[in-house]
Amino acid sequence: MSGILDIKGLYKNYGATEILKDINVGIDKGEFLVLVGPSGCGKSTLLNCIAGLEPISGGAIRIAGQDMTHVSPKDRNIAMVFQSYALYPTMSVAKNITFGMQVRGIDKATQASKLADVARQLQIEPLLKRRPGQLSGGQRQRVAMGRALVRDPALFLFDEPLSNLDAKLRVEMRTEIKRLHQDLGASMVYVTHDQIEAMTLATKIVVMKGGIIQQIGTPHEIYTRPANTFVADFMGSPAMNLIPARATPNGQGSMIEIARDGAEPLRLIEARHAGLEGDILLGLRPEDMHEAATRPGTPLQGGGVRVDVVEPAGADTYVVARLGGKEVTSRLGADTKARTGEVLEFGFDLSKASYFTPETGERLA
Amino acid sequence: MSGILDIKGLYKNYGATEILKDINVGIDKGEFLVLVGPSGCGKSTLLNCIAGLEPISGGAIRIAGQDMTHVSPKDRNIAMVFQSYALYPTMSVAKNITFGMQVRGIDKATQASKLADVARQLQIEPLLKRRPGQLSGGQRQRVAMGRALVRDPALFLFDEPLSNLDAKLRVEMRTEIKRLHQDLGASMVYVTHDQIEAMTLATKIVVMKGGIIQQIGTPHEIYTRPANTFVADFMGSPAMNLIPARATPNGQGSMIEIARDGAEPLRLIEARHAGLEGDILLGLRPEDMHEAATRPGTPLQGGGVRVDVVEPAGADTYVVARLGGKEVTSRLGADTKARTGEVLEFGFDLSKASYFTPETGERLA
Amino acid sequence: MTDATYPAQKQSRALQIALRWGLYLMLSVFAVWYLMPLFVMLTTSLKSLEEIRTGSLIALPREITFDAWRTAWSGACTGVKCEGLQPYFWNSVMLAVPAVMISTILGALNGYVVAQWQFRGANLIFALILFGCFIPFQVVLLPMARTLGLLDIAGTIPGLIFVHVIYGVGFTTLFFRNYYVTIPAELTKAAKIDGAGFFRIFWSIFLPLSLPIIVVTVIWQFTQIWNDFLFGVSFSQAGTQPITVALNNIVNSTTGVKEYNVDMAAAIIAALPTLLVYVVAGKYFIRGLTAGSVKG
Amino acid sequence: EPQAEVLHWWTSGGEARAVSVLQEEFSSRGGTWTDMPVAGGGGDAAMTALRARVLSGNAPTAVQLKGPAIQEWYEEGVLADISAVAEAEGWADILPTSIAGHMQCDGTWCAAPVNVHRVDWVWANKAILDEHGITMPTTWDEFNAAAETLQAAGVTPLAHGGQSWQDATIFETVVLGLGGPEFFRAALIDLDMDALQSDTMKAVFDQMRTMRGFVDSNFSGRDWNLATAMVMNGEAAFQIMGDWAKGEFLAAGKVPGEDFLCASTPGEGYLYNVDSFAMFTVSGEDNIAGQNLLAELIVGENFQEVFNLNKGSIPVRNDVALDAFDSCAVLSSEDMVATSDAGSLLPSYAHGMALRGAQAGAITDVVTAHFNSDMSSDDAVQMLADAVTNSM
Amino acid sequence: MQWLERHVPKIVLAPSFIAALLFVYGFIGWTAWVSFTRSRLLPNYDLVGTIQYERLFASPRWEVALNNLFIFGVLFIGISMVLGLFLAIFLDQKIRTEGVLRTIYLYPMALSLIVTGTAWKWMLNPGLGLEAMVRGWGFEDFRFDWITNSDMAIYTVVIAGVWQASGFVMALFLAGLRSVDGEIIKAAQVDGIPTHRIYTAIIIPSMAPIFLSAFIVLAHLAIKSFDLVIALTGGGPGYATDLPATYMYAMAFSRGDIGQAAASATVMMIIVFAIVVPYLYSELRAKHD
Ligand SMILES: Nc1ncnc2c1ncn2[C@@H]1O[C@H](COP(=O)(O)OP(=O)(O)OP(=O)(O)O)[C@@H](O)[C@H]1O
Ligand SMILES: Nc1ncnc2c1ncn2[C@@H]1O[C@H](COP(=O)(O)OP(=O)(O)OP(=O)(O)O)[C@@H](O)[C@H]1O
Ligand SMILES: [Mg+2]
Ligand SMILES: [Mg+2]
Repeated sequence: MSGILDIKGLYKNYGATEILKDINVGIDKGEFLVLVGPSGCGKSTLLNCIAGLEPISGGAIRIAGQDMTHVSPKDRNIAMVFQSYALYPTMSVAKNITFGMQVRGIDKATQASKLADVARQLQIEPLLKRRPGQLSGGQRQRVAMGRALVRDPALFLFDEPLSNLDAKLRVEMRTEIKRLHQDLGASMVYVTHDQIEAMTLATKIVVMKGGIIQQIGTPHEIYTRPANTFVADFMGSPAMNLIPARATPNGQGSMIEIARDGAEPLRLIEARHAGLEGDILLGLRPEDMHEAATRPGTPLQGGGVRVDVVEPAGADTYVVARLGGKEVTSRLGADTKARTGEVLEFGFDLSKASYFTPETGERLA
Repeated sequence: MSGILDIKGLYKNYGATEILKDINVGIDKGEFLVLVGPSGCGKSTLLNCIAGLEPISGGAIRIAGQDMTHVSPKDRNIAMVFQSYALYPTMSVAKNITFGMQVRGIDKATQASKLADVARQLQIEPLLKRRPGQLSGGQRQRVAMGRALVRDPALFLFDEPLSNLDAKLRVEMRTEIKRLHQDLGASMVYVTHDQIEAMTLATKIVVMKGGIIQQIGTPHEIYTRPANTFVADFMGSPAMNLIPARATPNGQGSMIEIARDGAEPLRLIEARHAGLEGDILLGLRPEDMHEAATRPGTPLQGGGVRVDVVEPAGADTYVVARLGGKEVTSRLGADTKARTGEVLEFGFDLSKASYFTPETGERLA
Repeated sequence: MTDATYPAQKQSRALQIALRWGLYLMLSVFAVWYLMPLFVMLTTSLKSLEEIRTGSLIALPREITFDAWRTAWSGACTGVKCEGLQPYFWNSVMLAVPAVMISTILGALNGYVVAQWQFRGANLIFALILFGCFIPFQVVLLPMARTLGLLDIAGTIPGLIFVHVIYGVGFTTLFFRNYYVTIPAELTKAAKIDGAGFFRIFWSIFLPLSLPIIVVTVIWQFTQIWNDFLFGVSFSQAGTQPITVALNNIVNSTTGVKEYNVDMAAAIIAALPTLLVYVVAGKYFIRGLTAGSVKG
Repeated sequence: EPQAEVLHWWTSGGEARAVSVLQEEFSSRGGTWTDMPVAGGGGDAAMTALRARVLSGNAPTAVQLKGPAIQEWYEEGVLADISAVAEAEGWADILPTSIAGHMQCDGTWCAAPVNVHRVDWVWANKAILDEHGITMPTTWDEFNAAAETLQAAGVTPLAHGGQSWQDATIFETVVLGLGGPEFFRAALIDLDMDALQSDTMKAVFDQMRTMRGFVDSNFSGRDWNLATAMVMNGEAAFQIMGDWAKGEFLAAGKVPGEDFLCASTPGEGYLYNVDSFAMFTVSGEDNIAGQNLLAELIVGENFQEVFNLNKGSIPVRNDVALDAFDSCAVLSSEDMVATSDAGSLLPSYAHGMALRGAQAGAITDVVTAHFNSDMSSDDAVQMLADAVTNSM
Repeated sequence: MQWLERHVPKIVLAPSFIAALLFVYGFIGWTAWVSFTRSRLLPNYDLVGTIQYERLFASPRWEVALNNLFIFGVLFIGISMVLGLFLAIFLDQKIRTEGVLRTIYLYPMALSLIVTGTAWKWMLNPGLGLEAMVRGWGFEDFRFDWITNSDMAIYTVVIAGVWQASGFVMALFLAGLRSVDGEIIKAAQVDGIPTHRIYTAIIIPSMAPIFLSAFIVLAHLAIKSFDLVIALTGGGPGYATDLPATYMYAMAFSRGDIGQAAASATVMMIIVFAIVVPYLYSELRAKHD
C-alpha cells in the first residue's frame, strides 16, 4: 500500500468501450509519477478518475490513506492542470489563479502574495488583468499551471502542462516544477509526451498502452530495461532499434547474428546472457551504436554497414542504415564522417542491449 | 518579391497594444517557413493575419501574387491547423475532415479516398465515427491536422500542430508533413516550439520576439550564426552558453579570457577573428564543450572546471559548471566521468563559437 | 493543382459591398413590416376622436393632440374611478419584478443542474417540467383558484407572483438548460478541482457566462408576466389588479363608446416598461463569452 | 358600516360615469365601495374572474350578472337572499313581471335589476333615407325593398360588424319579426325542436342570407361602433343594434329625429337586455349591510333615472318620470309597457337573457357560421337542431 | 454534510419538480376527471362517462378549431423559426444599428394584443388597410381581403402571430449564435466554407438546443393562442378562425360548460403530447451518446 495515492484494480468504460483496464499503481509522499503512452491510451482519463471528475466503473482510489472512490473532487485535496486548460472565460487571469484560494477562504494578503509568486515564476505578470480570450496558447497554458501551483494540495495532477511552451520556457517551467516537487515534497502525477520531461522529472514512470499499464519503473529502468518492445519502441527518441537477429549459445554468452544487405551477417558476442537461442529481437538504442573511429578505447564490437540516410540535427546527426532487414538509426556526433551510400564502421555497445521475443515482444534479457 | 507569400510592413494592434511590428517576410513556392519565438510573441497572431482571420492594422499581404490584404479568409486558398484545434463539435471526425471537400463539390469517391489516406497517415481510422468531444487531446489535434491535409491549398498554415502528440507519433507526423512538403511541393508556414521540428522541417526559420522579427535564415544559419543573444539563447536546448569574457587582439586572432571560480582565468585562442576586443559574450553550444578525454584527436582547447551539477538524461548527460561567473551547461555522453564537485577537463571547440556585444546583444562575429 | 474554387478578389470586394447593402435593405424592410402596426397605433393615438370617427383609420393625423395620452395615463375610466392606468402601474411592477426574478433564478439553477450536474433521471425530470409549458392556462384557472384560496393568498400580489413563478419556471428552465449544455463541461471540472461547490460554481462561473440567455429569459418572462391578463384578472381583487386589467377595462367595454385614440395610447403606455426592458437588457447580447475557455 | 366589493364590466366613458352615480350614493349613505371592474367579451372576462374568486372562497359582494346566469349561480348555492330589501321596497309592484322573474330564484329575490336595454332597434341615417325617399320600414319586406333601393343607389344598406354577437343580434330581431313573439318564445326560450326546425326558421335564415347581401364586403370583425360611425357618416343607411348605439350618436353631437332615426325592428315585440346585480354569499355584518344597501339603491328612483340617462337605456321601474330622456328612450319605455301587457316583452337571446350559455352559444355558432358562409337554410336549420341537442 | 452535498442538484431541482407534479400533472389529472363529468358553471365531480367527448366530436366548431390548430401551428412555428433565425443571422453580421433593429423586431412582444389586434384588424381590413392603400397608389386590382374570407382568415392570424413572436425567436437565436465558439467559425472560414454553409452546417447544428427552446416557445404560443384570435378576428368570420384555446375558453367561461371545456383541454393535451414527446425524446437522448 502506498502513501499518497493508491489505485487498485481501476476500470473505466465509456459506454461499451473499456478505456482503462485493471490499473494498479500507487505513489508515496514526494514521489513524482509520470504517465506516458501513445495519444489516446487513457492518460487524461486516468487523471480524471483520480480527480473524481469521471465516475469509475470498477476498483478503488485512495488518496492520502483515505478511500476517495466516491468523494467529490473538491474534497480530494488535489490540484490539477487540464490538457484543455479549462480557464474560466469571464475571469481575469489573476482571478483565474486566485479563485481556488478565494473559495477556500484564504485571506486576501496570502492570496496576493501567492499570486505574485506564481505570476513571477510563470512570467505572466503583465497579463494578470487580461481575460483568457486575450491570451496566446502558451500563456493560457501557463495560467492553467498557475491555478494549480498556488494550491498546496496532497497531490498535483498535471496533464501535459508544458506542451504549448517554447523550449526555453519549457526548461524553466520544468525546473520550477522540479523545485516545487523537491522543496515542498509535493506528490505529483504528471502526463507528458516529452521524453526529456519524463526522464528528468520522474521518480517513477508508468508506460500505458490502450488503457493497460505496460511497465512501471524508474526512468533509468524504463530506458535501459524496457519490459517489452512496446516500451522499448515508445521511450526514447529516436526509438530503440529492434533488430531481428538469431542467437545461438556460445560458451558463457550468446552469439548474435544479424543479417546485413550485400555482405555476410554481422556476428556479435553477448557476454552477459547465456540463454539466448533462436529468433530474437536485439534492442539497441541509437546512442549505443557509435562511430567506431571516435571511440577507439571502448569495448565496442565493430562492423561496417552501408549508410542509407544522413540527417543532421544540430548537435547530433542521425544515420540510418539497414540491419536485419530493418532500418536502424544511430545517433552520431555532428562531426560524423558518415556519407550516404558509403560503408561506415559502427561500434555496437552490447552491454546496453535488450533482447525480446519476436512473437509477444516480451523482454528476454 | 516572393512567390507564394509576401508580407510587407505588417502591423497588428489589439487596442493600444502593438502585437506585431513591421513584419516583412516572404516565401517561395515549396518553401517551408517555421516561425519560432517565445510564448506570446505573436506567432499565432501572424498566422491569423495571414489567414485573414484578424484584420491587420497596417501593411499588406500577398498570397500567390495577389493582394489579399482585404480578401476574406475563405477566398485566400489556405489551409490552417489551429493551436486550439477548433474542430466542428457537432460533426463526426470523418465529417470534420471531409466537410471542406464536400462544400467544394469534390466527388464522393475522391472524398472517401482522401479521407482514408489521411486517416491512415494520422492513425485515426478507428475514430472516424466519433464526435470531437469523445477524443483525447492528441486525437483532436490529429483530426485538426487531417482537416488541413485533405486540402490542396496555395499555402498551409500550421500552428503547433504536434504539440499534444507523444514522441513516436510526433516523429511519424513530422515525416508525413515533410513528405507532404516534398512530394507535393506544398508551401508552408509552421509554428512550433519544438527545436527539432524547426530544424528538421524548415527551409527557412523566422525567429520572433515581442512581435518583432529577430532573424530570418536557414536552420543552419540560425543555429550556428545567431544574429543576437536572444536568438542564440532561444534556439537550441539547452541554450547556447553565453559566457562573459574579455578579448584582446592576438596576432591573427584574439585571445579570450574567461574567469574561473577558484582558479586563474581560462585562456583560449580564437584564430578566426582578429577584431575582438574588450568585454564580449562568448557563445558556445553545450555540445561544443566536450569532455577532453573522449576526443583526444580534435583541435580542442582544454581547461579544467569544477563540476556543479551532473544531470543524466538518457543518451546524454548535462554537466553544469561555472565559467565567467555564470552557469554553463555542457552536453556530454551518458558515460561521462564527470562527478559533482570534481574538476573535469573540458575541451572547447572555438571553431563553432559566436561572439556578441554584452550591451545590445548584437552579433560581433 | 489548387483547390477548385479559386477566388477573383476584385469582384469579391464589390460583391461584398453589394451584399452588405442588400443586408441593410432586407433588415430595413423587415423593420418597416414590424413597425407598421405601431405606426397605426401611434397615429391613431395622436388623433382626436372626431377625426377617427370621420377620417381614414390609417392615415397621418391632420392635427396632433396628446389628449389621448394624458387621458390614458391619468384620466381614462377603468370603472368608477377615472384615473387612467397610473394606479395599476405599480401593481404590475410589484408583481412582475419579483416574479421575473424568482422564476429566472429558479430556471437558471434548474437549467444548470440539468445541463451540468446530470444525475439519473435528470432528463426525465427536465422533460416533465418542460411539458408543463403546454398546459393551457384556462385549464389551471379553476383548480389554481382553489389552491390559492387554500394557501390563503387568493387575490393578493404574492398569490399572483406564485402563479407566475409556477408556470414560468418551465420556460426559464428550458432556456437556461439549453444554453448551458453548450458550455464545455471542463469548466465545471476545473472549478470542482478548485474546491468550488455547486452554488459557487454556478455563481462564479456560470452566471457570468449567461448574460445573453438571462436577457432572453428576462425578456420572455417580463413580457409574459407584464402582459398577462388571464391570471391577472382571475387571481386579483380590487386593489391588486395589474395594468393589463386596467388596459382591458379601457379598451374592451362592450357597449360603451370606443375611444380608439385612448385605447392605442394606453396600449403603448402599458408596453413602455417592457420596451424599456428590451432596450436596457439588449445591451447584454454579448458575443463570445466563452472565448478562450477551453481548447478542442 | 356597509361595505361592498362590486364586480362589474362597466368600465369606460358613459358606463363608468353611470355606475359611479351608484358609488356616490352608496358612499353618501356611509358605505365603502370597493370597485372591481373587469371588462371584456361582454362580461366573459368578469365571469372568469368571478369563477376564480368563488372557487378561492373569496367571492365579491355584488356581481353584475344577468339572465339565466343568475339562476345558474344560484343553483351552485353561492347567492345570497335579498328578499328582505325587495319586499321592503315593493319591487314586485314596480317591476315588469317578466323582468322581475329574472331577479328571483326559487321564489326568493337574489338580484337587483339596473336598467333595460332594448335590443331590437334599427338606427338610420335620416339624410340618406330622405334623399332616397325611404321611410323607416315596418316589415322585413319593406326593409328589403328599401335596402335594394339603397344598394342600387350605391349606398351600403346595412352597417354591420361581423362579430358573432352582432350576427346573433340581427338573427333574433329577424326571428322576432318574422315569427312573432310566440315563435320567438318557442324557438329561442323554450328551445322547442319543432320551432327550431320549422319553415319559419328556414324563412328566418333566408332573410339572414338576404341581409348578408346588404352588408358591405369589409364587415368582418368590425366593431359595432365603427358600424355606427358608418351610419353617422352616411356610408351606410341602417344599423340593427341595441340602444347603446345611441350613445355613439349622442357623443358625436347628433340629434335623434334630426340626424338619425331610431325605430324598433320590423314586427311586434320587445327584446330586452336587463343588467342586474346578484348578491353573493359573504360573511361579515358589514358586507351583508352593504349588499342590502346596494340592492336598495340600485332599484331606487334616483339611481334609476341618473344611471339610465348616462347609459342610454331606460329604467326598470315603471314609475320613473321620463322627462329628461330623449325621444328614443321614451319610445322604448312606452313600448316596454305596451309589450309587457301584450305578453311580447321578451328576453334577448343574443345578450344572454333568454338561455343559458351553452345553448345560446350553440345557436350563435350556427347563426354566425351560416351568415359567414353559403350554407343553405335547410342545412342551417338542421345544424341548429343538432347544435342545440348537442349542447344539452 | 457529504450526503447533502452529493444531493444538492436533486434538492435544487426538487421544488420545481414537485410544483410541476402538483400544478401541472395534478391539474391535468383534475381536468381529465372533470372531462368525464357534467360540470357546468362550476366543476362537479360525478362521473358520467364519455359524453363530453361525444359532444366534442359532434361539434363542427371543434372540428374547425382543430383544423385551424394544425394550419396555424405548422405555419406559425415554421415561419417564425425561419424568420427569427434569418433575422438573428442578419443581425449577427456586425450590424451597426443592431440595438435599434433588435428592439424594433422585439417590440411586438411588448404590446398587448387586445389593442394591437385592433390595429391589425384595420390594416387587414380591405376597406381601410393595405388593400385600400395599395389601390390608392393606383393598383386598382390589388386584392388583400383574407380577413373577410372564411377560408383565408386563419392565414391572417398566422401573419399577426408571426409578427408578434418572430422577434422573440430572433432574440433566442441571437443569444444562441453568440454562444458559438468564434474559433470554430474561423476554422470554417479558413477551410473555405462559404458563409451560408458555415451557418447551415456548423453553427446551426451546434444550436440544436436553442432550436428546442424556440420550438417549445412557439408551440406553446400556437397552442395557447387565445388573445391573438380574440383580438384579431374574434374567431370569425363565423367561427372560421377558432382555435382549441378559444373554443375551450368559450366553453369554460362564456358558456358555463366546464365539462366540455375539460374534454377539449384533454384532447389538446393529448395532441401536444403526441407531438412534443417524440421530439423531446430525440433531443434529450442525443445529448447522451
Ligand atoms: N484579443 C487579444 N487582446 C489583447 N491581446 C491579445 C489578444 N490576443 C492575443 N493577445 C496578445 O498578443 C500576443 C501574441 O499572441 P499570440 O497568440 O500570437 O502568441 P503566440 O506567439 O502564438 O504564443 P504561443 O506560443 O503561446 O501560442 C500575446 O502576448 C497575447 O497576450
Ligand atoms: N466521452 C468519450 N466517449 C468515448 N470515448 C472517449 C471519450 N473521451 C475519451 N474517449 C477515448 O478514450 C481514450 C482515452 O482518452 P484520453 O483522453 O484519456 O487519452 P490520452 O491518453 O490523454 O491521450 P492524449 O495524449 O492524446 O491526450 C481515447 O481513445 C479517447 O478516444
Ligand atoms: Mg490527454
Ligand atoms: Mg500561439
